[in-house]
Amino acid sequence: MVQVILIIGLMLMLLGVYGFMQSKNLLKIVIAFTLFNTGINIIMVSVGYLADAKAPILDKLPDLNEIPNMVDPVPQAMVLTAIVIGLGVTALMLSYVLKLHQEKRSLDINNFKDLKW
Amino acid sequence: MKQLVEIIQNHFPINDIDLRKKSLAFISIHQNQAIPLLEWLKTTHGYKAFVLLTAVDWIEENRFQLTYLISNPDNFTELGVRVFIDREKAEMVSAHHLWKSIWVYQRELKEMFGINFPNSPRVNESFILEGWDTIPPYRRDFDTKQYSEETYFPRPGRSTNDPAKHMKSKLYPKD
Amino acid sequence: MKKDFDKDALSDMYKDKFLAPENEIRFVNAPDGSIIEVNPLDDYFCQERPKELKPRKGVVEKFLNWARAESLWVLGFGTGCGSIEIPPLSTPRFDMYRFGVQMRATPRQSNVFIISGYLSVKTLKRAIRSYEQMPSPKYIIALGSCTINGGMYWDSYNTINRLDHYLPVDVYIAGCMPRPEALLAGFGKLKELIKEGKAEKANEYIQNLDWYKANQKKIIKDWNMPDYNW
Amino acid sequence: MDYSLSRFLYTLLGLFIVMNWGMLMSSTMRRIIARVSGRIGIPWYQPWIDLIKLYSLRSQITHGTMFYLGPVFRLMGGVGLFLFMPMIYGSAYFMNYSFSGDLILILYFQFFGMLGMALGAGEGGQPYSAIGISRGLSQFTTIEVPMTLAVISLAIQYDTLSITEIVKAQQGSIANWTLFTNPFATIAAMLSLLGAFGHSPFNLVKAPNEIPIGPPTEYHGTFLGVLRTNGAILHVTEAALFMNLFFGGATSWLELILKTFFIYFWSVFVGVVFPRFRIEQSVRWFLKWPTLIGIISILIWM
Amino acid sequence: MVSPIYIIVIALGIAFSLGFFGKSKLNFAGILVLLGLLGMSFISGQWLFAFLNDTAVNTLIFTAGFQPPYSISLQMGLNEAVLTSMVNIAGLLGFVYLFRELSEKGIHLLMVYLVFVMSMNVSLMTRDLFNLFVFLEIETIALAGLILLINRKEAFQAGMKYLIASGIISGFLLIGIIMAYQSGGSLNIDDLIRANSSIGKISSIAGFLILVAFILELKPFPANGWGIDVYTAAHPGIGSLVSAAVATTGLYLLYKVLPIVGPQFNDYLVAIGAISFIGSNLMGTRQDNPNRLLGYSSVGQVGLLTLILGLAPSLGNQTLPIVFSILVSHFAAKAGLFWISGIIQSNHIKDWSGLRSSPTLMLLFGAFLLALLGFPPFPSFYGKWELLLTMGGNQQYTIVLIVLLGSFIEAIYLMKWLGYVIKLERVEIPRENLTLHKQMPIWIMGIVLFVMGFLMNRLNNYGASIDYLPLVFIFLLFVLDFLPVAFKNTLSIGGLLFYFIHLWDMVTDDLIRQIFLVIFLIGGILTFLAGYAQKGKRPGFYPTALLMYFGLAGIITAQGMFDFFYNWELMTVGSYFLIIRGKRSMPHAYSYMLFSIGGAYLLLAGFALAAASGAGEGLDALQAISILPEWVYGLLAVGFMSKTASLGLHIWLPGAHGEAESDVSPMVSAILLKAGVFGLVVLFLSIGMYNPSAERLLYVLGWVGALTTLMGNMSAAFQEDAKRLLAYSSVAQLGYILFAFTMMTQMAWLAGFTYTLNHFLFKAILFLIIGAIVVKLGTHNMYQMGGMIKKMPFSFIAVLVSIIVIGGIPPLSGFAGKWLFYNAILEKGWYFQGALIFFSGIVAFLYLFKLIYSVFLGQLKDNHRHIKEISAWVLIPSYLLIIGIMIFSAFPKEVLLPISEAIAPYFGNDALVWEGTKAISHLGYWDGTTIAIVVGTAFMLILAWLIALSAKAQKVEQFNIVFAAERPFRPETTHVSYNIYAGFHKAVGFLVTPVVTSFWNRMAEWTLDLAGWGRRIYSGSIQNYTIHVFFYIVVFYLLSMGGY
Repeated sequence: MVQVILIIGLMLMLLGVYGFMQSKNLLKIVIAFTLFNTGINIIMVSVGYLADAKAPILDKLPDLNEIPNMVDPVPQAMVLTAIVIGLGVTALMLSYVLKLHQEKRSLDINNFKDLKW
Repeated sequence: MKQLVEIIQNHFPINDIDLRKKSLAFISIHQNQAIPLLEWLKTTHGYKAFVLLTAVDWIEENRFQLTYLISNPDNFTELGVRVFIDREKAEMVSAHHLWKSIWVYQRELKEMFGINFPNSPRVNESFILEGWDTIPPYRRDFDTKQYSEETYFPRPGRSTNDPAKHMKSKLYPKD
Repeated sequence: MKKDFDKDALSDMYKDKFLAPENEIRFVNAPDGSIIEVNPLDDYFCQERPKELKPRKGVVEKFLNWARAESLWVLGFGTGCGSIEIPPLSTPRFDMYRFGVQMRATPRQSNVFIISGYLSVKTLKRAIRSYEQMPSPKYIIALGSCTINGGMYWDSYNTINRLDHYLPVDVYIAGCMPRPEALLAGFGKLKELIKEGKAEKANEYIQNLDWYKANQKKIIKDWNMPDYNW
Repeated sequence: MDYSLSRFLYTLLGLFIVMNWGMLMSSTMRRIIARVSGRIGIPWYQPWIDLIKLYSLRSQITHGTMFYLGPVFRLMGGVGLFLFMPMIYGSAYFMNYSFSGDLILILYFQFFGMLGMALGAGEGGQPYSAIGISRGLSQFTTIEVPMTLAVISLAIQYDTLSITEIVKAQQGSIANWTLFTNPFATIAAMLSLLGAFGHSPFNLVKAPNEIPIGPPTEYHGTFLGVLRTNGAILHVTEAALFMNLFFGGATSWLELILKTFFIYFWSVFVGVVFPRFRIEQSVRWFLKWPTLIGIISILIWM
Repeated sequence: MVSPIYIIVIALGIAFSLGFFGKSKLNFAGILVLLGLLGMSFISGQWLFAFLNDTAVNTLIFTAGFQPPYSISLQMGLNEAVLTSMVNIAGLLGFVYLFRELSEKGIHLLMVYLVFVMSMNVSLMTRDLFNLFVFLEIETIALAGLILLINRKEAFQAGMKYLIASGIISGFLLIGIIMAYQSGGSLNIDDLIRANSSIGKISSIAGFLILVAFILELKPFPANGWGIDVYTAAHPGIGSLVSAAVATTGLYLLYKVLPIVGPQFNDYLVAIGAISFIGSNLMGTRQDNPNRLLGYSSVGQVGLLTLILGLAPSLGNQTLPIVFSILVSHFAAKAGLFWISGIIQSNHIKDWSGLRSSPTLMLLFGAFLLALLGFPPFPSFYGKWELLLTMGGNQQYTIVLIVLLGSFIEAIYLMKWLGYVIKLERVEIPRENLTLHKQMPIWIMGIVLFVMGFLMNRLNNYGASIDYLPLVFIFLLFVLDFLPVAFKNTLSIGGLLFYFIHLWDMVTDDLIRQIFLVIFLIGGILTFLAGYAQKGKRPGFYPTALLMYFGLAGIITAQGMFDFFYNWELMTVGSYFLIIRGKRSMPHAYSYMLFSIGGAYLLLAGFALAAASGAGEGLDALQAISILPEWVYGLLAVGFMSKTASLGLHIWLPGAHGEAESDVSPMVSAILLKAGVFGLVVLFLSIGMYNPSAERLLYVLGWVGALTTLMGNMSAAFQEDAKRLLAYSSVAQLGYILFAFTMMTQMAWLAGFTYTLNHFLFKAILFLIIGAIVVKLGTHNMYQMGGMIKKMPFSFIAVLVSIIVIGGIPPLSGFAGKWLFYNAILEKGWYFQGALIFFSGIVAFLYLFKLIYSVFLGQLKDNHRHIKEISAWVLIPSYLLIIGIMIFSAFPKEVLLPISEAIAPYFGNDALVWEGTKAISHLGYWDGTTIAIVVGTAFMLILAWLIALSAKAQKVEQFNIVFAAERPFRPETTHVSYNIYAGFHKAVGFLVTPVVTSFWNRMAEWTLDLAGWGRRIYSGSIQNYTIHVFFYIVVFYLLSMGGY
């Protein structure tokens, strides 16, 4: 099960990579980037996941025996943070796309090569 | 030569045709037609080489005669083109655009005869004479003997004999 | 032996109708930005009037004259058709070197100037210049009748008749043309004159400089040089 | 360091002999040239007469101080060369001031006169002078190449740079002359001598009839007299240098006269035969065969 | 002590509270931010101060009340204190600089700015890997926001590229972190390090991904198109932060995570750094957009620092000081340069010439560029020296080569830029940008640079040998630059004189050093005398000239390699600024500087190699080279020869000397060239007379010297420009000197010293006088001069004496040199070189005659008719030098005897035997005094005779010449001077075909072509750049992990 998730995450990530290498449309690139991020997040979650384990939610002082049966909370916390950050980045990217579109009325990345050499 | 002259006749109004020999002829043409004729001869009949330009002062007829002698190096013929210009208004169109070397002749004629060639290179500079300030010496109304006597301190006592008479009187004193 | 001459001619001396553009007063920009006036004739030529150089006295002068007579250096300047008679002098047939006569290429080192034949006005100017550049004592040999009375060019509009009106002549060699032998004889005569101390024409020229200059300037209208060419 | 009066007087005497021999030699050579072309030529005393005449001219001009000093430098070059050259081997009187410098001094003192002449002529402002000097300098650069090589070869051979020592080593028999012990160096040097004496084919410097007479075009009278005096001294002294280096030196004035005559004659001989080289031709020529021979002369001794 | 956690507190607190301010209170908001930044700087500064005073210890601050790994910990150690201080200062100054722009944009950007600075602080301090990631992302986002500060399409594009690329990088970082966590069980860096070092538990792929992510954050060449674009398009104020603060942070982060991945990546780091350093600098050579150029330079510098980090194992505990010294130079210089760029606001480096209107900015600009190149007295100099010496000591020669090559390529474009700024026609800069708040940050950065240079000097063990007195004096003169020339001149002369006396004690027992000290400082005073003839204020002249002279003096008194090189570089900088003062000097000064830097780097390489022998760092260590001695000597010799302009390295000299100002030419020709000679002297003395390992080298150098002589003299003969002629003459004379010294016998060294002295004497005279004449006549071309002897008799005499000395004509001192020389050659047995030298010695007459004839003799020209003699202030030093020549000529023994005794310990004392005034060698003899007496007497006699005979000669004018019976019309056409050696040129002109010049031109062309070809990878497309990043990762992976 864990492996499946891992592979799905990897696939998503590679899909994202393929996306922003192949696509010429800025919006699609942003979407590909989101895919890439999602893939990474899934991979991260899968790393901390233990099959048949408990959710790491502590409402009382944990029993020491239970701890190995809990899912590692750190990756999940990290994923949460990463998602937030990813959201921020995506938002900023979209605002950039907006600016670029206002400038040239186009989303084709080949139109944005003013800086070179 | 004859054929050539005939051909020329067909194109230009020429007169005074003077066929000297197989390879030499002289023709006369009006002042205005001369340069076009020369150019035509140069471009279409191979008279590429300019030989000389000279002038004669026909003071009695009150005109100068200019002779352009040009040559065809392909068949070794020469053609003299004569032009008569007014002595009072001695001026002729320059031909230095046809032959570069002609400017020397034109400069000399300017100095010696006072014939002007407007726009010819360096035509107003002195050529042989430095600082000549009277009428040009080759004009026939210039009296060279009188000028020399006035200018060059003739040695008194010099007597001059006509060589023919002198020799005759020496050799055949009786006659 | 001062010669008479027309004083009025002097007034013409400083007229130069045909002043060359190079000799006109010009204004140039100096490197420091000021504009300076250049008068070529005054600035580039020595305007000093030559002085008469008296011979020494007595036996010294005799000895020096002997040396001068035996060492005649001829300026290699052929003015007219007679100059063709000069080269044979250095051939084995005539061999002028025997007599101490040698050719020099520059007037600074020559004593003898052979005016070889007719002188056109244009050449006269050069001859005067060369003569004046020669160091004194200097001698002129006039070759051929053209230099005496104009010869066959006596009525030419451009050839002088009498050389002695323009330059002082020591020895005339008559003929049209004189042969090289005559020229050698002329050298012999010149040597005699020098040894006798009679060849002082260079001083005579300076004594009568005004007269000579007036004559020269009368015919050389395109003067364009200082009065005396040092 | 002998500064005595007697040495000074003997040196003056030597200078006088050398000058007069130089004059006689030049008139003799000119007579020889005349005979070659079938003429009689100048009287043998002509140089003296010319000199007297030059010194006795009445009018003179000068272009300025350097023009004036040029002949002084030039004559100083010749006289200096004489002063530092041992003329008669074994004579106590005619070694001049050669104790103050060796061969290198002699080689470099040649430039003294040249430089002065060049400057004096330069101030004359005469274009032909400048042309003559530029030609002379160009040619001189390469004339000296074979000479240098030969001198180096000699220095290796004799292990000294002192001319007296070199002469000393050649005494005894003719077979001891450098001419026989070091023939390549001698050939190189003798080819270089052709240029140094400036006879045809290497007379483009003065090039009579082309650029009137090159550097001294403006010189006349006394100045020219000084230059001619120098010429007489210089020719003998330079010939004496070659004599000292390659032909066993001289033990008496007679020997000196004979040897210098033949050394000088060599350049006249060649000059009569060959026409004039252009400057680049002579430069190339000197850099070709004479230089090669000079290199060989060193290689042999290395 | 305020806890560093308050940095975050202040930043976040103010950022949040900013939300309360409306548009109307923007200024107040700005001031609040400023106060916040001040507070942050204060906190870090306070820690730094404490650490420097040893009153603080490494402190870990735990957040949330837990210990790691359960919480995030911040560390405040010395490193962090230093770096946060740097970042905060950059942030503070950057904010001051950007105050107006940021305030105009509203509070949001103010917030972003605060967060940006804060994020860098935290990422520097944090010890938690994931926290690091988070703040890195925050930094990225904040930066992307700050890029929007200017409203241009380029900025938008750059921001977009930056976001995408760093998004990908952070993706990989995230994977790396999670994998590290999985294998190491903790996110705390210390735990991870422990885990890795004890049981190797960190999986290699995790380590690789973390490492590559942090490397890519540093924008390594060639996967850095997105980074370069940010530099190009962002506001320069932001660019400065990116270059100074972000790069600093990134480097430290890399340093921080390095232990996690273990030492196996060090070699790859070195390679990456090297590629980045060389490649990026190469790309910079074709750049003319200042911001982009600075971007390339930043990448290059960071590459160098990466390389050094990778070298940590061999550098040991030197690593951090070296890194810091280079980093702080980069930090201050780049920040300053970007800020200046913001003031200039131009897209082309040629427009920066407007800087000249502000001397302070100009000074700082020069200082920044020189600091980047590692010139003293800036900190990077010490770093590079230490780095190279250590590397050389460890025999890691490739590193030495890479560092020097990269630095040289960097110099190519930086020096070109400097030249443009100094010389190009002034393009006015917008005055409204020259406000205090824009300039003050730059000033502070400049001060930081100087202070850090001073501190670095004091902190390392070389400090004692550096004399700061001259630098203070130079600074004083810079401050007094508004005063008239006469005052500054007097002050400078006084300074030199004082310094001369001051230094004389140090060299009393060393004649060789005394000679050079006299040449350098007394020569300097003499050339300064000519300065009184100058009018106006000559801004900048005196500080630079003194810098050169003090550098020269420092070379002499140097005891160790370090202070030798230090002063060498000072002298190079000073002379560069002197040379570039000439009207048309820009390209020549540029080539001078490139050759000088190249030469200096060769010296550095030589010293580095010498360090391998482990004989210490004193100059006497050169005597005991055991490892690669031929290389050491060769590198040093070629390095010195770049200064003496030997064949192959001479092409800078004619232009540099020929186009320099009239009194600068003698300084650089007669004096400066002797620096190279002194170097050679020191080197050859170290080599010693019989050193088998240098024999071949000396032989080759001897031929080089001989050929240099020939080439120099020939080229001089064909020059029409008077000063260039003299310049080529210098080349040739230096060829003689080099040749003499390579012979390594006492006689040859005597000749060498004679030549050195002579060349100093006559070349100073010639350049002084010809230079003054050139100025006076307004032309360099000799054929436009002529006839000056009548106008300038004193100059003529001086020139005449000089050329007699050059020509070696007896009786003047030039002949002493020649005589010794040929004796030495014959003794040594280098016959063919000797013949060549003799030949070129005669060729010298060609140019000597041409010089004196064309200028002084011949025909006087129209426009020179009213010229007067040149200024007495030029003639006085010339005649003082002539007196020197005369004394040397008449009493050679008094000079030569002490020298021969001074060099006797090295070469034995059998060259010359003196008999009275007569010198006797093995081969010949020579008596200078007698010759002088004999020649003088004879000359006077002849002169008297001629005067007696022809005193009455009529003085005539210049046109009274025989002219084939004609008369000259114009002096111009009568003066035969142009190309007078045409015949000679026809015969042997092929010898002076400019082979060397075309070789170097070809090299320059190829370098630029390579750069032009290489930078095509920066196609401008976002996709390409992402592909570069992937490709970089893949290649790096394959090379490092794939077993290839």
